[in-house]
Amino acid sequence: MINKVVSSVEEAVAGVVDGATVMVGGFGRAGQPLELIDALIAQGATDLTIISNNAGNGDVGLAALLAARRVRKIVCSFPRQPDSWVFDGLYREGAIELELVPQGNLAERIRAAGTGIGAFFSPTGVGTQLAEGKETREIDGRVYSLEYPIRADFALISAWKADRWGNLVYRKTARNFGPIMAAAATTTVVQVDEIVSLGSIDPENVATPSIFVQRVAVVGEREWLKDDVFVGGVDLEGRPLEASAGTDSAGGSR
Amino acid sequence: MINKVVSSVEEAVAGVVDGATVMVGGFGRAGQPLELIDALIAQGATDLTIISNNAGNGDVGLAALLAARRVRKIVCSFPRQPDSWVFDGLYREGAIELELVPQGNLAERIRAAGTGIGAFFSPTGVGTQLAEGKETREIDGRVYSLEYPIRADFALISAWKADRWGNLVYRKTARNFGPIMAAAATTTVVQVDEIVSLGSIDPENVATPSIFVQRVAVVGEREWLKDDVFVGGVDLEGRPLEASAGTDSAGGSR
Amino acid sequence: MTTKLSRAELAQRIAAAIPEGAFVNLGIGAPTMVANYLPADLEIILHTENGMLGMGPAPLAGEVDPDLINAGKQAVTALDGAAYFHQADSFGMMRGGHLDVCVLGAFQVAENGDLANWSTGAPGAVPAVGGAMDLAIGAKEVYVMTDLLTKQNESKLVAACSYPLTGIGCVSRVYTDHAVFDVTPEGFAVRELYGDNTVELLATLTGLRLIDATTASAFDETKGH
Amino acid sequence: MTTKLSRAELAQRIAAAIPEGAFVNLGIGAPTMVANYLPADLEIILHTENGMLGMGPAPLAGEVDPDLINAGKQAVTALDGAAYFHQADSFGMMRGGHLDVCVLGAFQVAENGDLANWSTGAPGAVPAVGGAMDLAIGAKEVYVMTDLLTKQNESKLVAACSYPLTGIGCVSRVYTDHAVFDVTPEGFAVRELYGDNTVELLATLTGLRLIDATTASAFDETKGH
Repeated sequence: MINKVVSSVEEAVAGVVDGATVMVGGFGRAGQPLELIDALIAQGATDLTIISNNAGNGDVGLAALLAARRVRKIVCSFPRQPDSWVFDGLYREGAIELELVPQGNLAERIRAAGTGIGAFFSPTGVGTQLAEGKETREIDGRVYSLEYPIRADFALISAWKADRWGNLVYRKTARNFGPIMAAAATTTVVQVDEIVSLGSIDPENVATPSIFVQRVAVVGEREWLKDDVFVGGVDLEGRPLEASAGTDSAGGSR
Repeated sequence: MINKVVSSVEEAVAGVVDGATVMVGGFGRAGQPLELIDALIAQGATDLTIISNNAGNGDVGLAALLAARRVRKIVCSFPRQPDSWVFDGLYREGAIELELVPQGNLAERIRAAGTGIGAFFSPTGVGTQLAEGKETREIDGRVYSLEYPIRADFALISAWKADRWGNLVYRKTARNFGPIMAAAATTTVVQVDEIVSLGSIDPENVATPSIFVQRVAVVGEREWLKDDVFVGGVDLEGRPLEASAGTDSAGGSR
Repeated sequence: MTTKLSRAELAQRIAAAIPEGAFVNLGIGAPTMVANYLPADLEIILHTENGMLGMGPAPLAGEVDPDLINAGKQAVTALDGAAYFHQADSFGMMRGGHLDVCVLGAFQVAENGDLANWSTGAPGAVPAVGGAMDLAIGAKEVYVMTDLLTKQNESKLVAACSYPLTGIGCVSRVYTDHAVFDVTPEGFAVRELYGDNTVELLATLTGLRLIDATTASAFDETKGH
Repeated sequence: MTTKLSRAELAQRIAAAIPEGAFVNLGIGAPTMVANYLPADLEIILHTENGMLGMGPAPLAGEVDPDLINAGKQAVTALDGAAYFHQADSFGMMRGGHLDVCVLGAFQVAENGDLANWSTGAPGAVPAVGGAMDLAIGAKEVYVMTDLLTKQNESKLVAACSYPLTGIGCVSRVYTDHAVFDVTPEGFAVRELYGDNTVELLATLTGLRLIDATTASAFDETKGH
């Protein structure tokens, strides 16, 4: 019987070695695999290269990994945010290397790794600083620059539900980088709210097929759900509203 | 109010001009938009270039369009099938031009058109007749050939259900080329069993988002379904079993 | 001092230029305000780069869903007819030219349509680009929403951008608090003037040679609605 | 005349070499038979290039669903745990190296692993390639299932393919009715012999220098199960 469900987040992140390249899912906080990142901090791997859209928010998750000085380099599209103080400090200090990639090129380069494309010509960024030094070519009257795949040793992603084969469904915009990162890493590790029985995910609705997933860890239901139904009552960071009284619950900015 | 639903298949295929490039969805008979093709035959456009995985089955659908001698050239991966006698005859007669493309390159070239990729390096076909004359390049120790997008003026596809914005869901392996062709054509025309009310397709499960669809025509429920539920009782060509007695209902081959 | 539109009036003006059925991406910052003025009786489908079509307004307090945010990482809702998809699909939509309109902020727009809106190039600043470059080259129409002048009274419309570029020749129209400019092969054409602004006055403020297209554009506007 | 395995025995032999949890694509034609011999107590996930993982056996008559077919355009079923996806995603799985094993038919396999299985190059024949080239270069292990000899008693294992190639250096192992051959940097290595076949006899039949790896492989097989 195939069973990719591991018994703990510790087991889920086992084997990440120093110097590894690790993709981290999420757009801001949505879909960020907080529990897996905490486990990775505890696991101790260092000198990591991280691929992620952002460079951490507040003091949790990816920001905490950065604060622990485990990250040598980050490849991302949007590190600077109102709550990216951890990254900002390290960057100004020269303690972290940054490769800035336009978001669509980041996504497509990750997809290229997962789908065996050697390189592709993208129109994004042409003529800007971020395409400096890249090979360019005019095709059908438009100029493109050549972009290479981005692959990783591990991908840490957050989904909503999984079955024991590793089929995944996500919730809303928390899907973001999950499906493409799952395909681009040698070992894809997923945290989910819940494991459901094999066959209970409609084959039409699988967002990440089992072939892309190696390990699944259950972290329990999110604060804003109750028995699969959205109940709200939290702020944008997922904290109960009473705990965050006085802040603008619908606010936030990239 | 947005309403992409047209009143007939005739209206759906209006505007296809002589010499147009037309994508036709389907893998064999599964997902082939038979009613739209019939309407295209009636409409009269000729000298067409067709992009499709196969080159027609039996005497219906794409095969009928070929038999009517409306197709100058076909771009496909697998024209030769036990029931491709229409294409075979035209090909031997020199009455149709064939561009043979490995299926994965065909799919990826169609996707490239829909996603604005100028060209991409594929490992498929390298060193074979089908990559002769193509630019090759070694990247990270592997040889790739450069593949260009395939776009079309029209895409004719078959889906299961649509809403009036044009969001689509498919059924099982009839999905095949639908989502990528929808994105690669200037005008995407879809035939569906049924129009459902806006909001009744779960946003998590939309297989082709509305942005890729221009026209939707309703053709009624398939023979093997009843009120959305599979009831069977047909052969592989969708004919009621009593009508096809004596043939192997589960047979067929590519 | 000439008459100027407020930020809200400008957002309203842009909203009125978007036809029913359009697929629209509103950049983070001021362009987000355009959503507040889209006519309630018209269906306009908003795309958010983080993976959604059919984005609706902000939720009520208590109904915030941390899994449902926009590109600016604000809580939003989903309309009937919405769809979710992953990042490669989302940016495929942009790059593939499927968006009808995007509205972006700007530091500078050049006469040839070059856009600078992601970096001032200041040394030591933490850079970030997000989806700006993809939007700039992807949408059929790239509208810029901006004040005409900086706080130092320098024109944001320029002969050539001095800030790092976001995209080359990508802007089709600039909505400013003073006037609306079309990017044309001959340079900026003034399409619409607000209050007591004149083409001559704008030429002085920008230091650019401007084409007067106010009559033609009034005609286009009528046709377009 | 040496002992030969029947087509069914060969399918059974290949099925036994596939470990639980493997993602497997069975090419159209004879390789499809392998599915009939996969152990019922092991979960092996079949991929079909037309857009599905978790393919199940043929349906009962009366239960044929024309929307649910395999690459050979035969009616199939879906197992619990199945997933459907479009063609670009399906071939992305192949090209991206996610399939553990594919089993293909062959006209010829060369010592260096070159495969010819899509065209005899006969003038006037209608060509067709389908997903053969993508499978050949995509799967981690490419197994060929074939008779060793053609009807004219010519060896399908050759020094160099004379038929048009499907893929270069892509085959890892050849299951024939006489023996199992591994493709190695030094040429074909006989891994397992059926019946009264010997390495010497196979060398005569194929006209190739063969490596005897029968002892080593027996050890590997034990380890692998």
